[in-house]
Amino acid sequence: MGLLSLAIWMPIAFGILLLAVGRDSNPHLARWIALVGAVASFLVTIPLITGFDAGTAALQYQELVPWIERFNVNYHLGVDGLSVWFVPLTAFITVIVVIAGWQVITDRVPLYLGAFLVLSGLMVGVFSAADGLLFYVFFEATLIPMYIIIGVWGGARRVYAAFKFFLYTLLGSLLMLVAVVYLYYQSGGSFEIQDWHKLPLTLTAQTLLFVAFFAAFSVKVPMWPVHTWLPDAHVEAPTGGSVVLAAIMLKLGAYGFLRFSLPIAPDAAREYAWVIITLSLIAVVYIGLVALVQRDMKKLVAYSSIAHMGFVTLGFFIFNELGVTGAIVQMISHGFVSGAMFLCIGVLYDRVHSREISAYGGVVNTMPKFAAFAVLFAMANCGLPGTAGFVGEWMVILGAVKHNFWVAGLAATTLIFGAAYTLWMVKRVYFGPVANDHVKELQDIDAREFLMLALLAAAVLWMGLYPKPFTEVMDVSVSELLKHVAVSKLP
Amino acid sequence: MQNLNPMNWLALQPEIWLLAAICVIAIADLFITDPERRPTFWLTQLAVLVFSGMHFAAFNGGETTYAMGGQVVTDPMGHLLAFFAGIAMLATVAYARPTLASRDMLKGEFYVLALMVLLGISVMTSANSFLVVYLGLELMSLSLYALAALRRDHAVATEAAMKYFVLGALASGFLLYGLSMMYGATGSLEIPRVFEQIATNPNINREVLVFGVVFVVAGVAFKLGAAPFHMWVPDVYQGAPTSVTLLIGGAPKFAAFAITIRLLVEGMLGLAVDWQQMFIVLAVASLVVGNVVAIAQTNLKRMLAYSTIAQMGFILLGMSAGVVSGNTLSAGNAYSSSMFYVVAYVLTTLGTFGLIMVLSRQGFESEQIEDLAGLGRRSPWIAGVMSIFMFSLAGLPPMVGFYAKLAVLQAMVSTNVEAYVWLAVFAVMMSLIGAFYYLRVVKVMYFDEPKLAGPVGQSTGVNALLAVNGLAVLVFGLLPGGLMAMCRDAIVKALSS
Amino acid sequence: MSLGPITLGHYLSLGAILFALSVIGIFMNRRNLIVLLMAIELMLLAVNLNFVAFSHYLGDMAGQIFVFFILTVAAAESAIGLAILVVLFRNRASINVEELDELKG
Amino acid sequence: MDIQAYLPVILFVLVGLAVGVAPQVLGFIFGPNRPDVEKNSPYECGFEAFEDARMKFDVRYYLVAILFILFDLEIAFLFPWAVALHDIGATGFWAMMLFLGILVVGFVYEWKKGALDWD
Amino acid sequence: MLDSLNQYGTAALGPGGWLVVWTLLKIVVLVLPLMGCVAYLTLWERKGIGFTQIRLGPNRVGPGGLLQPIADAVKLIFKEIIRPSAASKGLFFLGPIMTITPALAAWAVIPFGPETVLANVNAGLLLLLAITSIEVYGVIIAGWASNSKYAFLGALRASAQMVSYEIAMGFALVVVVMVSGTLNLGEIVAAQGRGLGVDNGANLLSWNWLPLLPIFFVFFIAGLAETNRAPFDVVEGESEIVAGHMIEYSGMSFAMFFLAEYANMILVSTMTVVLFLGGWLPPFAFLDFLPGWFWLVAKVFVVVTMFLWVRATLPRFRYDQIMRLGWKVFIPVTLVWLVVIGLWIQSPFNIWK
Repeated sequence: MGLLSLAIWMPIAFGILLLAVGRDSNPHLARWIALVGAVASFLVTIPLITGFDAGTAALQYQELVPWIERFNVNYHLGVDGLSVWFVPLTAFITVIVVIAGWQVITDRVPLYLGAFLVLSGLMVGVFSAADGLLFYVFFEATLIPMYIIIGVWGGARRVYAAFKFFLYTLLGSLLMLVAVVYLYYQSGGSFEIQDWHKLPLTLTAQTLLFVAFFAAFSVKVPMWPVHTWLPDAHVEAPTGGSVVLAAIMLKLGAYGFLRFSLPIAPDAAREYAWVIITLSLIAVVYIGLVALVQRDMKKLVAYSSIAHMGFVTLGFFIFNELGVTGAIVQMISHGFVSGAMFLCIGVLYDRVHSREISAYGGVVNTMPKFAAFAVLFAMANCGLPGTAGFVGEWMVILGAVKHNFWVAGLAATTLIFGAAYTLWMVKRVYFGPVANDHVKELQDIDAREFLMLALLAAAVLWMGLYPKPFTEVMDVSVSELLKHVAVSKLP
Repeated sequence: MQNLNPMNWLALQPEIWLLAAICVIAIADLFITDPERRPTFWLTQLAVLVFSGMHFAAFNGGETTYAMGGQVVTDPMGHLLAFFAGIAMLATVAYARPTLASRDMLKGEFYVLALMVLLGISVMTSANSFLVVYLGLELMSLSLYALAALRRDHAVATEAAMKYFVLGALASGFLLYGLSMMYGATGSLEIPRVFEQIATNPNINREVLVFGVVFVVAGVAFKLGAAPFHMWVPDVYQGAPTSVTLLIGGAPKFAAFAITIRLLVEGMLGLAVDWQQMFIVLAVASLVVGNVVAIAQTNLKRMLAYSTIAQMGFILLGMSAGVVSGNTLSAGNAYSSSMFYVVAYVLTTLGTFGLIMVLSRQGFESEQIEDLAGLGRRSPWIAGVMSIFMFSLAGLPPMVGFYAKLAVLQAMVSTNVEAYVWLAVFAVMMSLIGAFYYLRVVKVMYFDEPKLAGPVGQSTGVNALLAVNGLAVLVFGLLPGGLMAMCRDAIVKALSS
Repeated sequence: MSLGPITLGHYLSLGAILFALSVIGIFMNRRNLIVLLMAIELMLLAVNLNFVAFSHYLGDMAGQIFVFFILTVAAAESAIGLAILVVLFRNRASINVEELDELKG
Repeated sequence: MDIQAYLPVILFVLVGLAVGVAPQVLGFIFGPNRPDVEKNSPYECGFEAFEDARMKFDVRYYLVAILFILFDLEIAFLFPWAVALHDIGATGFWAMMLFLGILVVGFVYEWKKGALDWD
Repeated sequence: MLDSLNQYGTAALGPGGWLVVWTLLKIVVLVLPLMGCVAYLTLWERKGIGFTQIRLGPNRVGPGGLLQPIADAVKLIFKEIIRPSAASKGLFFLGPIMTITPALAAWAVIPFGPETVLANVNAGLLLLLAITSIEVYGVIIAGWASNSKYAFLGALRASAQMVSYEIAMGFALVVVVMVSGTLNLGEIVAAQGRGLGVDNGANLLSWNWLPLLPIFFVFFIAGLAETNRAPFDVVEGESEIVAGHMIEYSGMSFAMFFLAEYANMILVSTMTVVLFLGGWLPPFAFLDFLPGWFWLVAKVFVVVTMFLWVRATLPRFRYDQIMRLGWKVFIPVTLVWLVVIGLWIQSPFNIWK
């Protein structure tokens, strides 16, 4: 069993183990099993990075086993520069989530943790699938645990949010299914994504395929105007759910663009890049403005996620190395930062049971350690140099300048809006005098919370100060991709 | 008289065994005093098990033989379908027993009639003549009518039985009328000869043929429960005792598929252009009606009935992609996708209705969707299994239902006809609507607070069966290759002979 | 007045008319379930007429054998139909089609 | 088949009908006709007839009817077989024995179930 | 003479028309004596039962009561036909018609000699069975139309009884067909004129009654039940339901039922004779100087007298006894004998080749 298989199946196996042996009456056992599983799964992914050959754009750590011979479907795994970082990122976030839910979740603990572990494995599967159908299977399967997570441990409108999340994303991916089948047929019976890349297609076919993939991935990213499920899902999901959703699940969509839309339908992608760019800019600017007026912290961060992901799609569709690399870096950094933001909100919520900004004020007085972390993450969120958030945004803006000055200009407003809504929130929540009795009685973070925030903080700072390990592995793959996209595939 | 000679009794071994078993069990049951009818139950299971084993062995043999003077054909497809039907019956009977016991329905008749249903199915799967198709169909249908009315003191159940009977008889009438036209036009009741006539006889009266095929399709659609011939499905599924609903919704689907293949494909492939169009209309109607109406249901069984209609739409879509623009190469592909769909559907349906039975108790049917509230808390295992079924029906990977949908979509897209591709898009959109109501069940189980207290479940045996059933849905989802290959193999051999 | 010989077409027309009548009887009948059962029988008889006519016309016995089996099955069918009817009547004290309305949705 | 051979049958039916109708008509013509309420009321032990005479009746009559239909059809199958018995040989004979065997199973079943009991 | 008549008729009416008229004539020639027989059968019954009970029976009208049937007929014609107000009028009068018509029409296929039959059809036996089966409708219609409780109950009982025994009768007929290999009544009789008994001059040993003895009894008793004769006459059992389905009938309408019952008795007797007792064949070879019709009539007379004898001897059965006899005795017996005969035919000892 290869490393990738291990990375996929280990968390799933632990998850199933949890579901099977876990008892609601003995949550502690479940927690420890989950922690062991998550950490072990994370450790398994580390060799992927250390052993990665950055000099080639080919898939590495490949595993190929026939799966459904009737349709020539293979269990084909492999990662390249575009995807390799997401595997450890996913495993890492899972560890954080397990720790985050340690004391907070008291109801049906085995199910909760089991769902997260399974989800983690499935998401790793999405990033490492080299077979179109395998990709689809993992892509779709992630919906199930997330649906359960939002619906069971969510807030007041969790049912609505869970359904909306599920059906929105399913809508897109079903169209993608037809596209996948169509490609299978066009390629003469192959589900290999690599084969599809080489497949010549007419512009009509490319356009339709592009639309289908766009439907699937834009909902997942999410892009304006199909983003409306995200605020609902984030607000209603439990902290862990929000973290995974923002940190990893949104990336599935963005990753899909890289893996499918661009290389399979390059002509259509170039043809309709303006649409994506426009939508991305709307996301950046308009959603940025929307975020400004939010009174709910989680909603605010949710909208900020949409804006940041708009940056990612923007980066993809300006077709230069800086843009694409920046976008991928942005994806990774956003994984850390948004996850951390949600965790911070979670910490507060656990104590006060409110996410309203107005319910807080002067938290720094009662929770100094926590406030320090929170401010750090907020800085990262608005892209302050030296934090993870800066690297990606800066690269994308640079790339955009090469593409078109006005696009770059509009994109750059994100720095302003981001700073505005994030810092304003920070000011109102953390600084100033103690607002009320709740805040007065707040206890600072304990060792567990400290641990997880510290881990994230380390990651954020590492990525901000020394982004080279992240960028260098993807360089070759990105340039290979761009070369591929630049060549017309029309027959 | 020359036709009487090649009887070839050996080819019909499983059916003869089953018939003998029915006779023995029917009589033996009269002398059994055990109020729980344990010997009858075990004898029934033994009979079905041996029957399935024989068919499976014959399937592996892979030979096509004719028996009863050409009235009967035994080919891998027939064996495989009969084998699946046998397995389905095995599960059905096992699921049903505890429920029957608590509803005063634990009579030997249930088992005997169930076996007769299986015999009817088996006859249909190996029919090579209109006559045998009809006889098998009626043997199955009549037994099912009787079963539906098994709960004699229950007004709703008898009403359902009556509706089932009337519409079922109507369907048989349609089918027969169509068959009479086919007979008149081709001059033969034997399916291969009909095929030959349609293919080779230039003087054949095509109006009569098409007229007949319309009725045949209508009859088959009735039996499948496709819209707009679906009226009986919701009422019967809801009204009949759940154990009987399971019998109606499970194994007979194999038979419906079998006669579709035997009549329309093996017999009337030459008219494929005509009946495929009808199938498309039926499929679209079924998808719309089934999915849309299912949303409004509060009764779980009724909802599943509408969902069945929608699922039938998919099966019909697969069938309709067989012969496009004169190209029969994709036929095997299309029909095997439908067959796989049927297998996946039945596997899942067995579980869902079995589960409803597990949840029900004396005097409490657990038929409303609300009755599942909080199941995730009361009985995590059962809720998990139910979720697997629901996601499978919704067509989500990695459950087997996904691969079924995939196979059908693949068959449609590979026709390389634009209309079929759009049809595929339409179908997946409809399955999105479908996902909504399946999700609602999961929602009720996990998100809602329990209304009823205490853990649920019946005997450990049935719970274990349920677990196996759920695992099967999952395992065939993770590793669908073998099953798909089997279906493909069977269909290809059936078409080539 | 000469009507000419009775041809296959006449038989088929009669069959079609009977068939149509029975379908109408099943769908339009709102009063009596017995009539429903009779309509079903009529439908099978229409089919039988077709088969016999074709069989005679084609000079092939198979059609008539089919009719034999249809008759048998029809008998079994009406037996079951009557049995269900009796059970239904015991539960509802009515065989009015319109009153069969407990199952809806 | 000689359809003309059946002509006497049809004529005989007509004659039979005439024989049925004519005497009744004669009876109407020659007989007196002096109805009154008492005379025309249903005969019922001297009491006023209460409730409709077309009442519910024992379900066993249905049972007999159903059993009759089924058995009668089995007989219908037996007739052609019996006519051809000398020609179809052992195969034909044993096939029918199989059929009868199944019939007997049904018969034994209903016997044991009490469908043939009348008290 | 007949030939010249034929020629004249054909010339006058055309071949088709004459055929109809000629057939009608034959029918009338058959029906009139039959009616006479029916009428005098009633007398013979009353006389016969009288003798059994050591009394005289009717002896006032005419010499020895010989004109009694005529008197009865005249009386019935002048009786009022009551039309009960609760009855369904049309059906009420259809009932008797439906009873008498099949009782007469069935005679069309009865052979009186080797070629002496109105309709020499191949499916004669089947036709006979079909026509006589219609009779039960008359009973049902009469019972239903009367709208009287006795009539209704009587009709139910009668129909249940008739259909029950029809099965036994059907099986019995199947056995006869098995040995004869034909459904043509004339050929069935002819088939009884072959075999070991005939070869040795004892024709009656070759008749069907001997090898089919149990079937013969079943058929005869089923015949009693089919005609609702004693001891199977609970349908009209006067001690319980007065006269069953006939209770509301009077005058000529009632006479129709009566007529039908006796016509049926003769019919069943004739069937018994045709199927089991060699029809027109003489019992011994040395007696074949007497004409066939004589033997037929003589045998029918004997069988009919047995009907009367049974009535005079046996008490009425209870209804449950009747049903038990029909379902639990006759059907098994016939089934077993059917198998036995079948095996016999398969065996080397087959005597019906």
